[in-house]
Order: sequence, then C-alpha cells, then structure tokens
Amino acid sequence: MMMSRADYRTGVKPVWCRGCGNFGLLSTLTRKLFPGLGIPKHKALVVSGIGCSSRIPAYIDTYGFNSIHGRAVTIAQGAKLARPELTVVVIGGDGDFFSIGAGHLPHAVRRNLDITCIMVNNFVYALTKGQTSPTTPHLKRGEGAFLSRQFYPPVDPLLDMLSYSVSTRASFIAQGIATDTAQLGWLLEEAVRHKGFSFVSVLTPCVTFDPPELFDTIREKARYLREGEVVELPESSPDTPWVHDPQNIGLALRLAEVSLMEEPLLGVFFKGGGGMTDAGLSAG
Amino acid sequence: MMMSRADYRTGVKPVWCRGCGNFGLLSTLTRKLFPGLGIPKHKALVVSGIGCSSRIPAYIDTYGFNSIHGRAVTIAQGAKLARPELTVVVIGGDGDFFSIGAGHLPHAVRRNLDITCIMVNNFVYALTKGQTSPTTPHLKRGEGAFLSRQFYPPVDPLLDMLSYSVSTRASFIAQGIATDTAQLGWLLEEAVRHKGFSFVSVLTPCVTFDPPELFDTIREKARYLREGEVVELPESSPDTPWVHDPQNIGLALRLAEVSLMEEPLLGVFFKGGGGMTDAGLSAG
Amino acid sequence: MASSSVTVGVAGSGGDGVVALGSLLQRLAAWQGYFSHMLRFYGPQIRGGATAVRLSLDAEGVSLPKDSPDILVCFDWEKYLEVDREVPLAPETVVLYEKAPPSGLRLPKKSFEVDFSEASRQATGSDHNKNVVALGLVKRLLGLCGDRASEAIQTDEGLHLLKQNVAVLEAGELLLAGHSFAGLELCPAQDRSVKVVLHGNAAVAQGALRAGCRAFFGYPITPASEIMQEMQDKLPRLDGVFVQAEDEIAVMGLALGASIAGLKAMTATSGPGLDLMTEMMGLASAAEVPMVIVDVQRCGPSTGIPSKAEQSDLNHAIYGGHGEAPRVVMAPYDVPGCYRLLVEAINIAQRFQTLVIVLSDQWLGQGFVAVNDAFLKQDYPLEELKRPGGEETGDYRRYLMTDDFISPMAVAGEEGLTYQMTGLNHNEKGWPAFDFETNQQMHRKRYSKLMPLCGRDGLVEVFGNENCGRGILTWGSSAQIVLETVRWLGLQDEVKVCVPQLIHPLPERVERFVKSTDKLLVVEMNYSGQFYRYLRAQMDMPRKTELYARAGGRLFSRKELSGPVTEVAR
Amino acid sequence: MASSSVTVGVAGSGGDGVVALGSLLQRLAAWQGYFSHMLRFYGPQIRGGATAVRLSLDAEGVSLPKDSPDILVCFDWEKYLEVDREVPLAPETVVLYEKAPPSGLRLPKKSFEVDFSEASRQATGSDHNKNVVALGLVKRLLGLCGDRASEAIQTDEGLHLLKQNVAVLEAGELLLAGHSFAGLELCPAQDRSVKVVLHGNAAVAQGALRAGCRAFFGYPITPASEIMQEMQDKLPRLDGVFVQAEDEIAVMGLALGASIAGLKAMTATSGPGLDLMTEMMGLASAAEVPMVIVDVQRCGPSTGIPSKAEQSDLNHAIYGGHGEAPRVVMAPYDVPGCYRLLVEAINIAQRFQTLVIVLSDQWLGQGFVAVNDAFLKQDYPLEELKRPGGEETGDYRRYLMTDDFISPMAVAGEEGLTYQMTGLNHNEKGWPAFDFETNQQMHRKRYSKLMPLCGRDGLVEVFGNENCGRGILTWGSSAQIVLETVRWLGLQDEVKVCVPQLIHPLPERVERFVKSTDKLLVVEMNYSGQFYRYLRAQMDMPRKTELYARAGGRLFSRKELSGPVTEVAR
Ligand SMILES: Cc1ncc(C[n+]2csc(CCOP(=O)(O)OP(=O)(O)O)c2C)c(N)n1
Ligand SMILES: Cc1ncc(C[n+]2csc(CCOP(=O)(O)OP(=O)(O)O)c2C)c(N)n1
Ligand code: SF4
Ligand code: SF4
Ligand SMILES: [Mg+2]
Ligand SMILES: [Mg+2]
Repeated sequence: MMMSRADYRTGVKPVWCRGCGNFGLLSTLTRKLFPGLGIPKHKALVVSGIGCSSRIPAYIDTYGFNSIHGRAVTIAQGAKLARPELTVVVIGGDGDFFSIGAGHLPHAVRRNLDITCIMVNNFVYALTKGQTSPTTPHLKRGEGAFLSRQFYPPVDPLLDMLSYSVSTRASFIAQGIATDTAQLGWLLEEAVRHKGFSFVSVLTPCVTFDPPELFDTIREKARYLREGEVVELPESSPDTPWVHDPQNIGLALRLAEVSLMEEPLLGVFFKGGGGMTDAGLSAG
Repeated sequence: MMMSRADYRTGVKPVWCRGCGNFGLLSTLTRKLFPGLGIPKHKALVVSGIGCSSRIPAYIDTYGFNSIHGRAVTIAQGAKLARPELTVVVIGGDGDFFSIGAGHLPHAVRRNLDITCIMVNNFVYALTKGQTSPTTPHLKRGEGAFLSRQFYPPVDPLLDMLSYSVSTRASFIAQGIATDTAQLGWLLEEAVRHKGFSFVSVLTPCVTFDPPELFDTIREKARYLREGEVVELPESSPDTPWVHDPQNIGLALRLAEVSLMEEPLLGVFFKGGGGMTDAGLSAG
Repeated sequence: MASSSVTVGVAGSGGDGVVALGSLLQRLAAWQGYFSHMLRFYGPQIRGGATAVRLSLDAEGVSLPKDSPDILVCFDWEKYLEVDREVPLAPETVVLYEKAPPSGLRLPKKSFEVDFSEASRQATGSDHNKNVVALGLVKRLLGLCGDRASEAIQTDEGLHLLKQNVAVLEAGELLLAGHSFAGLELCPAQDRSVKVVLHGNAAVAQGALRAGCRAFFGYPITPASEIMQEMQDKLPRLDGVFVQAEDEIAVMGLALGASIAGLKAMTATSGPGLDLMTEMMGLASAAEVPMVIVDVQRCGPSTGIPSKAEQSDLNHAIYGGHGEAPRVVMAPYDVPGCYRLLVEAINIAQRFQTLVIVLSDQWLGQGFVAVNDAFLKQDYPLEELKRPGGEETGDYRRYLMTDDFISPMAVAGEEGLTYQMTGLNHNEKGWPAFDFETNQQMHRKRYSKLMPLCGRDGLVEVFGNENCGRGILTWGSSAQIVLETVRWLGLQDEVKVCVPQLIHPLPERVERFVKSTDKLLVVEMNYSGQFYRYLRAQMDMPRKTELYARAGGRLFSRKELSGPVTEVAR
Repeated sequence: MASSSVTVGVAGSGGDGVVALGSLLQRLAAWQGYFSHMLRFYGPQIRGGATAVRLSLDAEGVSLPKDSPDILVCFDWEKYLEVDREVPLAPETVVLYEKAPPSGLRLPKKSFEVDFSEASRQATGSDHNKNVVALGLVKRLLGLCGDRASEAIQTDEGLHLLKQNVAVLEAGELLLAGHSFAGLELCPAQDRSVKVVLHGNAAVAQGALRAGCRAFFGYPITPASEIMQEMQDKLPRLDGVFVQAEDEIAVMGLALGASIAGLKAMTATSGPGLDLMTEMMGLASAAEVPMVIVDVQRCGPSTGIPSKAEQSDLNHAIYGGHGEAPRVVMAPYDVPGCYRLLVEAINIAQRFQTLVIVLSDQWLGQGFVAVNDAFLKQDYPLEELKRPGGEETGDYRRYLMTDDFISPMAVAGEEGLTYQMTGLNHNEKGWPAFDFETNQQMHRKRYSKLMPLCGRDGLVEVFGNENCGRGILTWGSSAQIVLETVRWLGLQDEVKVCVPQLIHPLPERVERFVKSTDKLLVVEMNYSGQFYRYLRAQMDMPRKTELYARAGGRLFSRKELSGPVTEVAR
C-alpha cells in the first residue's frame, strides 16, 4: 500500500506559535520519514511526554500517545516489547528527556530496544512559559544577554547518551536541526533503520521564549559531521582534528565534548553494532 | 573538642549479616573519617536511601536520616543549602543511586554542592533478597557461574558520573573497596575535603547474595591508581598506558572505560577544580 | 444613575493586548479606590490564540464579574467565538468592536464599531496601542477620571506602558463622544485608599515569606508557576534558599532536607506534581518533618485541562499515599485568604511538625484582584518549633511521647542533640522498631497531635443568619460564587453559609454547623462530590442534604447556582 | 483421642532451618491429604536472625494456626525471646527444645529437652540436619505415618532434602519413645487427595497467567517480590514479556505501553511503589487503558515495617491521585481467592478498559497454605477487549459514547484504526478538548462504565445466618480470622459475616447487607478505619455500628477479636 504524504496528518490544527521549530519536525515526520520509509500508518506508534513538542501525536495519523511528563520512553519500550513489528518513535522536550525523565535513559540504552527517541531541544521549558531547562546554556548572572536565570551548567545530552552506550556499544546517537529538514529527514531515517535504541537531538527554535540570539548563534556556528571527512573543531579546541568515524565510540565521546555553544555539530555521532534481540528481555 | 572513635557509634546493633561488607564502611566512617577530620558529631548529617547499606544512619551518632529509596541525594542537597556548615554524607546502594535514583545524579553534579556521596556497590539488590541491580555484571544466560539473570549490560557508575561532570569540571570521583578500609578512609577524607560534589563508589561484598566468585575476582584483579604513576591497564586493552593525572577529565574518561570486571581500579579517578559557591543557588 | 459595580469584558487574540488592557484598567481603577476582580481565559493555542478577560470593578468591595459583561471590547470576532462562553453577550451589553461581526452573529442593541487601530495610528503612527485606545474609551464610559490618574501613571510600575502613551489614552477618551452611556458610570469608591492588585499565587508566596518561609523548591507547572517565580525573585534578597529542581520528587527531597536543617520550607505545584510527591508526603508525615505544599488545582484527571480550575484534588490531599500518614489540609477561598492561610500553614507545619497541604486553584491563583491592603499590614504572630529544653543532652529522644504528642525537635547542626530519623517504624529515639506496640503508639502520636486543630473555630467562617436551619457548605474558591449568589438572590436571612478553611482534620465548628441545619446543600467543583463524601465519612448529615457538584472547565455562575441555592433556602 | 487440627510452632535462628522444617512438615502432610497454613516471622536481622513459624495442620479444611502452638520446637531460646509474641506458650503446649532455657523462663509442664544436633550427628556425622531430626519427632507425635510418605519423598521436588536424609528422619521418629503424647495425633484427613502448597503471591501470579496475562513489569519490593519472581520464571515459556524495570514509574509506563499494544499487562508492588505509580494510575484511568496492579500491603506509613501485614493502602487505592480517576479496587481474603480474583481482575480490566487495583497483604502473600486444588482445575471464562466492528474505518472514534459507556478499542498495530490517546481532556476521537462540556461528559463516561460492577453479587460473600440482624463487615485477610473467631465462639447462627472481594465501586450486595442489620461491626487492620469510613461515605449505617481497627505488625488473634465479635452478636 502506498501512502501519500497527506495521509500522515490528522485533522487537528497545531497549537504551536507561528514560526515554532516544531512545525519543521512535524513535516519531516509526515512528509519524509514515514512516507520515505514506506511505513504504513497503523504500523507506527508515536509516544510523547508533555510539553509544546509533545503535542505532536495529535497531529500525526499513526497510533499516538501524548502521555505524561518525562515517561514517554517507558511507554514506548512496553509497546515495542509487546509488538515488535511496530515502528516506535518517542518525542519529547529537553525537560521531558533530561530533567524529569533523566532516570529512564541509561536503562533504555542498556535494554537497547529498537525504538527511536527524538529530543526536541529548544533549551527552555516552553509550554510552562519560559523557565530554564537542563539544557539552557550556562551563563553567570548578567554575563550574557539571555537566559540569565540559569545558574548551573547544562547537562550534555549527547555526552550522557554516549556514556550510557559505552557498555552496550549498540546505540545510535545523532544531532540535527529543525531548520534543516533535509538532513533531519535523513538522520531520522537512519535512526529508525538502526536496529536498536536510537537517540536524535533536534536543535529547535522556540520563537516565543528563546532569545533570538540563541538560535542565531547556533545556526551560524553549526558544522556538519560527515563520515570519512575531517571533523572541524572549534578554534579553541586543543585537539588535533581526526577523521569522523561514527563506529568509534572513543571518537564519539571526544566529539560530544565539543561545547554546543561553541560549535553545534550536526550529524551521526555514533552508530554502534546491532543490539540484543528483543527476545532477550522476555527470555528473562 | 576531641572526639574518640567510640563517640560516633549509637547503641543500635547492626542488622547486617555476619561478614557483610557494610561493616567495613561503618567502621571507616566512625573510626577514621569523622574522628580523622575532627568533625564534631552534631556537625555531620548522614542521609541514606533504602537498602542494606542504607540502614547505616541508625548506627552512626551524627544527625542521620534513613529516608526513602533513591532520593537521599535530594534531601542531602536541601540540608546542605540550608546549613552550609554541615558535613553532609549520602550513603546508598547501587540500586538506590543508579536504578530508581538515577535521574537525580546529573542534576546533583551540575549543582555541585559540597556533599559527599558513597555508593555501596554490592552488585545486587540485597535487602530485597538478591535481584539483579543496574551494576550486576552482564552475563548471557548460562554463560557464567553467577548472576545469570542479568540480561542487559550494567550501567557504568563511574563513567556516568564523569560524563555528568564534563560540563562542571568540578566533581570528585573515586572508587574504593570495603575490604581495604585504610585506602577507603583516605579516599573518603579526600572526598569530604573536596569543595564540591564528590562521588565515591565502594566495591562491597554481599556475603549472602553475591556469588563468592564475584568478589574473589574483584579482589584479585583490583589495581590501585596513584597520581603520577603509570596506570596499569588490563592486558586486553589496546591503549598505551599513561601517567595517572586525576585533574585531567579526558584521561579520567578513558580510565572509566576500563571494564570493572576486567580490572577494578581503586583510587581517585577525577578531582576537578573548585565548584561554584553554594550561594550561587540561592542567588537565583 | 451610577452603578456600584460594572463588569467589563475584552476579547481578541493574544497579540491584541487583551490581558494588558484588563490589567491596566484594573490598576488605574485601584488608584481611584475601586475593588476589582479579573478573570482570564485562553483558547488552546500556546501563545497568541484566542484570549479574553472578564473584569468587575466595584465601589464597595471585591465582587465577582457578572456572568455577562456590561461592556465588551472585541478586537476580533473570530477569536471571540472561541471563548464566547466565558464572555457571553447579554441584551444590555454595550459592545465596542473593531471589525464587523460574522454574518450569523446577532449583536445587542448598543453595539458600536470603533476603529481602535486607526485611532492608535493617528496618535502614534502604529496600531500597536489599540488596546490603550480602548482603555481610554472604557475609562471615560466608567467615569474613571479621578484626580489620581496622572499620579498613578507617573509612579505605578504596572502602569508604565501608559506613561509613554498618555496621548493615546486621551485619544481613546474622545471616541464615541456623541453617544450617551447611561448606567455604566461607576459610583465613587466608598473607601478611596489605593487598592493593592495581586493574584492568589502572589498572595501565597508573600504570605509564606511573611511567615518566615526561607526555603522554596519548585518545578514549573501550570497554574502554579507564578508562586515559584515570585519566590525566585524574592528569596535571594532575604538570604533564603531557592532551587528549581529536576522534578517534583527532588523538590520534596530538597524541601525536607532544608526543613530538618532548620529552615521553614515549602513548595507549590499542581495535580501531576502532587502525585509525584506522594511517597515523600508519607515520609514527611512519618518522620514528622514540617512541610507545606501548595496545590494550585486544575482540571484532572491526568494532564486534564492545565489552564482551568477544578476542586478535584481534595481526595488525594486527604487520603493520598499508602499507609496512614496524617497531614493537615487547608483551602483559602479568596486572594487575601491565600496570604493569611499561608501564614497559618507555615505556623501549623512548625508547631505540629506536620505536613500541611494548601489547596488553591487556577482561578484563585491566576485571577488578579484589587483589594484593601489591610491583610498585608496586619500583625501575624509566628510560631516556631517546640524546642528541646536542654536537660535532654545525652538521651535526647526526638520522638518523645509527651502530653500533647508533640516532641521537642532539634534541627541538624545543633550540639548535643544528634538523632536519627527514618521512614521505618521507629521508637522514641528514632531507631527502627518492628513491633506492633510501637507501630500503634506512633500512629496514635501522629494522629493525636493534630486533634487540637479541630478546635480552631477561626479557621471556619460562617456567613448569614446563624439561627436559621438552612445551610450551605462549600470550600475553596467556589465559596466566592456561593456567597455572591446568596447575596444576588437576597437570601442572606434564609440560608447560612459555612466555609471551612481548615478541612482536615475536620473542625468541630463544621460539625456544629451541620448539626444546626435541617436542610443542607454542599457545593463544590468536582465530579464525584469529594468534600461531601468526606463529610459523610466523618459525621451524620441531615436527611435533606443535597450535593451540587460537577467537573471543572468553566466557572460556576450565579445563574447556575441559583437553582440549588433557592431550593435549599426554601 | 485424635484432633482434627494441630498447631506446630518452630523457633530458632535462620541458620537452624526453622522455615525449612515448617515447609517440609507442610508438604509431607499435604501428601496425606491434610490442609495447612503456615505463618512465618522474622526478627530485624536481614538474614540469620530470629525466625519462627506457626503452622496449623487440619484434617477438614484450611484453618488458621491457633494463637499458641500445641507443639513448639525450639532450637534457641535467645532467638525465641525475640519472636515470642508470635509463638507464645500455653500451659498445654508440648515443648521440644534443644538447649536449657534461660533461668527466668517458666516452661509448660510437658517440656522436653531433646538433643536434635546429637541425633543428627549420629545419623550423618554433622548437625546440619537437626531440623530433619525434629521433623521426624513431630511427624511421629502427629501420627503422620500414612502410606504416601515415601512416595512423596521420592517424587516431590519440595521434599528432595528428605530424600538424602531418610535415616535422619527415622532417627527423629525414635526420640522420646517412652513418653505418651495423647491428643496430638491428627485424625485421618477427610479427603485424602494430595493438597497443593502455595502462598498468595504465587496464586496471584498463576491466576494472572491463567487469565491470559502475558506482560509483567516489576521492581523488587518486600513483600511482593515473589510475584515478580514467579512471572520471571513462567512468562518466557509462554512467550510473554517480562522486564525488571528501573523503578515503579517505569514499571507502569512499560505496562501501559504493552497494554495499548494488545497484551494483558500487570504489575505487583507494595506501598512505596504504589505511591510512585500514582501519576500513571491517573493516566491509565484517563486514557482508559486496561491495567492491573497488585498491591501486597505492609505496615505504613512510609517504609514502615516492610515484613509485616497491614490493610492501610485502601484509601490510596480508592482515592489516590489528583483529579478524578475512576478505578476498580478488589481484595482477596484467602490464597485460592488470590488466584480467582486475579482472573476476575484481568477480565474486568479488559472488559471495562479500566485500572484494577488488587489489595493483598504480607501474610496472605507470603503465608504458605496447603489447599484443595479445585480452584486450579475450575473453568474460567476469559474476557477480551470490546472490539471495533469494522464499519468504523476512516472515522474510528476511540472514545465513542456508547450505551454502556465502553468504547470499542483497537490496539496499536491494527490497520485502519489509528487513533491518538492523551492524558489531556479529550473528545471521542481522543483529541485534546479544553471545554467544560467534554470534561463533564468524559468524567461521566469513565464513572458510569463501571457501574454494572455494583451488581456483581458473586464478588461479595456472606457467611452465616442471612436472616439475623447482627452483622460483621470485613475485608481482605482479616476475614479469615473473623470467620475463625465466629466459628471458635460458636456464633455462626447469631451473626453473619460479609466479605466483599469487590470493594470499589461499592457492590449493591454490601448495601443490602448493611441495610439488613441493626447492629454492625466493621473489622480491619489499620489505624483509622479506612473501610469503615469509605462505607459511611457511601451509605447510611445502623446507629449501632462499631469499628474494630488497629495498626498492623501483629496478626489478629481469635482471642483479640472475641470481645468485639461477642459484643455484636449479643
Ligand atoms: C509531573 C509534571 N510536572 C510538571 C508539569 C508541567 N510541565 C508541562 S510541560 C513541562 C516542560 C516543558 O519543557 P520541555 O519538556 O522542554 O518541552 P517544550 O515545551 O519545551 O517543548 C512542564 C514542566 C507536568 N505536566 N507534569
Ligand atoms: C519505592 C520503593 N521501591 C522498592 C523498594 C524496595 N527496596 C528496598 S531496598 C531496595 C534495593 C536494594 O538494593 P540497593 O539499593 O543496591 O541496596 P543494598 O540492599 O544492596 O545495599 C528495594 C528495591 C522500596 N523500599 N521503595
Ligand atoms: S512556546 Fe516556543 S516551543 Fe512552544 S509553540 Fe511557541 S514557539 Fe513553539
Ligand atoms: S544481605 Fe548482603 S548486603 Fe545485606 S546485610 Fe547481608 S551481606 Fe550485607
Ligand atoms: Mg523544551
Ligand atoms: Mg546493592
């Protein structure tokens, strides 16, 4: 059965602000990812948490569950175990994944089920009107123009996901940007194709609560990672550049140490070997 | 006021099994750490979660709180913020810290308050009678002699703590063993002295639920890390040995990648620079 | 003939400055001594969608906005239709609208198309200030031209937008000059003192600070975040502790930690966050750690409707959590009450070493009122922990059985008084105990210590004719509408109304009230009648007891309640 | 004269093989057709501390161990004194002890010092098997020499320890040969079929599997872990899904995920874990996802006494969680009931697309009984989801309002029926809706769909003379002791006993029972009388209603209950 792009949208009108980066993700999913991989809509399940980004399931005509804050990845795993033939996609915000939901991630990584997590990183708690999130860039009070309420350093989602993956060597970790839907579409396809747990961080502007400088900076400093090509490091880096090899977790750890605010890297950070079979879990 | 060692014990008899590694930790605290640093007992607060190890506050005559499973580190931070002059020590099991409590750790690291966490890693849920914990070594069913119910790879506490610390560069991370109370005492003193968040993993035998081979292996393969000396890597390692420098987080990340079951490293993995002032938090 | 109370509605999209218009009007009027109450409504859009306010201005006291506004300013009919249930038109409503209404919509007689944008453009070159134009017009219609307006505009931070736009305001005042708007003019305010403008969430935060709260931990959640915001702004200057934590479990852990180390600690959240606090609530109760949680209720279950009020967390507040973990449950019913009750809550938490849950709700929390500032200036006695006397040294028993079941409490850091707490069943020393006798004894201690609260008559208010046998029992913000409805129907002598602000443990005064009635009505905004069932579980109710309860999502109106209220008074 | 029921106690330290002795005796007797019930007690030590069992063997049916044992085997008096309240001595108790008692302790007349260790050494060279020696002696005293003993020892996995130790057993049988122990001998079992030995936790797991549960997610917690253990052992062979998760929040998330994808899913926990599940419980209720939670209750609040029973989680089961999230609450009262009720629970969860909470407790869950295996062999009709009919394609409405308020449910993966769930208030399509009308309608749907359960008379048992006006209402495992006490006092004709296994929503049969009494006693093991208050909240109770309630930590005894039971029957 062929699916047209329109097939993947419900009749529900998004509640997002005009210009919100979430529109980019929505169209990447409904126009690229699902039709591109030819996934029939009943074979996909989109699970989200709570946040602006997490409103997305109502707009996608696959099975969907806009669940509760921080727990989407647990629900997704349960569904995948029960029906391995489903393509399971988890969508949530930076708060969802790395604040209230942070405790579920190391365990999801080691279970290594074949699900794909998409973290909509807009560096802010948007739905609740602009509080700092765990990824809000760290600036001392008054030091910078924006987000000055953040007093402790941000968590580093990519580094954390990589460190969780050291034992399994089996995850897929990537970063895209909502404003480049072409690359994002490709990254998401790779992530879904990867047999095992995948995590994609999507840098996403929140036009209402992010200071515009934040995303301007990100877009300006962003560099693409390409397999087999030399990694462009920021000038401040003391490291000697190396050839990007997403199979090498040691190099991936070094990549993840590059500060996002100095140089946001877009591409596949790490792609491990195949995971355990899903059956492993129930054979317990 | 001088404190004798006996001053730090309450009249409560430990409920632990004869031979349990927790006795080693208890005596390290009451005979070495507190008297060694000359901390008056009313100036110390020991907060624990739930588990065999977490029973410890009732045995130590400082302020103590045997709280609930996985949350001790949150209570400890609240108390430290309220009374910065307290020496605050958190004690919990591997389940406490890295299963149910895992979500609190990245945030404790970035807040970087001056508290000391002691994870009693006995590789098992002991109090609940022997279930696998997140640190239980990974063996496929039937592959090894012990703990064969563990189907997914263990989390790696030291690597995780280090990766959380990359942004702050300010934590103290070490590993000791309950059977060497001399080194353990020194490590804990260093940890408490460190101005900022400290995490000490203590390899601890559970004589009731661990297969004896597990701890025999650990003791046999353990190697001490000493600043300025060359790190002894396991034979399987492709790395060229380097001189141990706990100030270097890149080296610390490499150290943490050495598999615990191949070569448990004992010593200070990382010791970052001073943290933010505690005041930073309330200045928010 | 001037009115003592006028209700103004405004509708449009977020970008039209709807809420700003309401706020400015409220503040301007407050400077003239008017009381007011503003309700805000939003459509589903996250930002910039349909928005409305309904605002009462009153010369005599705070009153609720009428069900339909006397004046409606409408910037955008399409958006209006998304929120029309919240600002419905009555035949008498004076409508001031910018663009022609859709064909299907029949407007009241006194409807006027006014080009606010054009007036703004004429005054400033941009239509950004069309809301200020409308404000000018409404101001004139209401006769709000008191001598303090220019002083207000010069000095009030909240009015600084007007400072640069006096010309725009004046342009607005000149519109529709040829028409007469009899009956919209407000009587002079009875008491000309400047009113303070704030919402329940701000009052909660300020009350807590007044009571000496110096540690706040929070996690963002609608509709409670403003409390966290206020604390984040104010605590640092008071040398207090503030952390936005990683989740609500951590929030409670941090707060318990601060409390055992001697700070008066609290948090605020809404339903989903309260759920996550459940296990910690039990720990606070078991270990007898003072703690205050404010729950700003929204529609449940689960995520429900985050931006709308409901009174459906009462069950969880009273009964939530495994085992038996006694706690105190309180509920303010108006904005000054939010302030006063937080002082009470912090006091009670300290005095009784207990968990106190304060139930507010979205409309109480987020609705701005202009009120007399007497409650801010009042003297409030503060309570502190019952302290060890000094003779304990060496054998300090943290959970000593005393006559009033409250044990002297030392806080971490005090010399000579070290002790160990635990959520395990424990003896007087705080050491684990696994026998039935200790378990029963400690349950008795934790329950009995709270019993004196039942005698706190001051925490229960009774309105109306105490001698009549017809009664209404209600709680929280619903009380405001019940009281207004009784007044509106002129039934003050026919029916009395009891509003407990202490709900659990149940005050004796509530029991006496119930016993003194032969016909009773219970009103609350939840589906299952939680308060009603809670009362039934505690005492016998008159045979003729009726319950009026329904889910949230829309405020009660006078019209809605007049049926049941008339019935009980009959 | 042989007895139809004998109670045996054993005490010592963990290393003495106390529990093993009890288990072996229970199994041996089960092969002879005897019913039995074993209670286990531990001191505070994590392992190897004081341990005791009290075990009834009965020729006619399962009965509770008597308050004091008829025979006590004591390996260690010091340890005995840590648990003496659980195995108290009566003047008639026959005591078989190894070492001389401490000077203060006065032993009953028929006390015998027996050197079990020596006998073990003589038979095997080591004193490791002293418990088997004691077993031999007890076996003789009870006259347990049926023809099936050797078959049992050869074939029963649970008796393999005896296989290598037949000589030791026989050595024990020869001890104290010169003494007569009249009255200890058991009558022949009435029904000689071999009894099945299991505890409530095993019965729960097996019942769930029988009902088609194929997904279990758990997190270790005392006293529920055995359910997880059993599921971990059995599910893989049934192609089911099992995960030990990182915490109880994840447990519920995993289970909801499996449920929406079409598996019958469940979990089991105890108080602290149930607290953590609160938010997810609300989600299950709001999104109408079938789910079963078994809560094996222990003493609360907080960590409380993890190893001892209490019935104090009822409030949370019924009322826990913000907003209004209807669910079903059930409680078995005996081990076969655990099995049957899990079949019911899984059925109800599927049929009504609801959350079901099953309340067991520590002694029901961990106490081994030997019972007839009829409940295992019975036929149980299984229920499945109400399915979409096929005509919906294109406009499938997941939350369609139907006559019975239950909407046909598709599961993720089915073609043509995609839909979107949410914990937000939602319309029939499952799409977010923020208006009052939908909120009220969906509350009505979720509450009303469960109402037919109130008519399920089969889920309420009434014992005794239905026509008398004196009644006792009790629930859960307390029912066993209430029933035994009534029998013991010979009051079966004076008082009737009602035991609802469905507790919420409240069955009509309970209401009828209450209405048919003029004097009522409610018995439950918690401090505040949760069930009693729940009943009061729902209906009028007789003026003469008494509550007997206290905290847990010790089982009710016949003696303890005989006062209130006699009083209500009078
Ligand atoms: C338990 C709980 N706590 C708090 C909230 C309130 N809340 C809703 S969304 C959100 C965070 C939103 O931030 P993020 O996850 O980054 O998503 P975004 O809106 O930025 O896409 C919070 C705290 C909630 N719904 N549930
Ligand atoms: C919320 C909650 N879930 C489960 C438990 C049961 N429980 C008690 S201790 C424990 C884990 C013990 O393992 P660990 O933390 O490694 O400590 P150890 O006993 O090994 O020292 C668990 C799951 C609990 N007390 N609370
Ligand atoms: S607030 Fe930000 S994230 Fe939310 S919809 Fe608007 S732009 Fe998007
Ligand atoms: S079970 Fe293990 S960890 Fe617990 S007290 Fe015994 S030896 Fe120690
Ligand atoms: Mg965000
Ligand atoms: Mg452990």
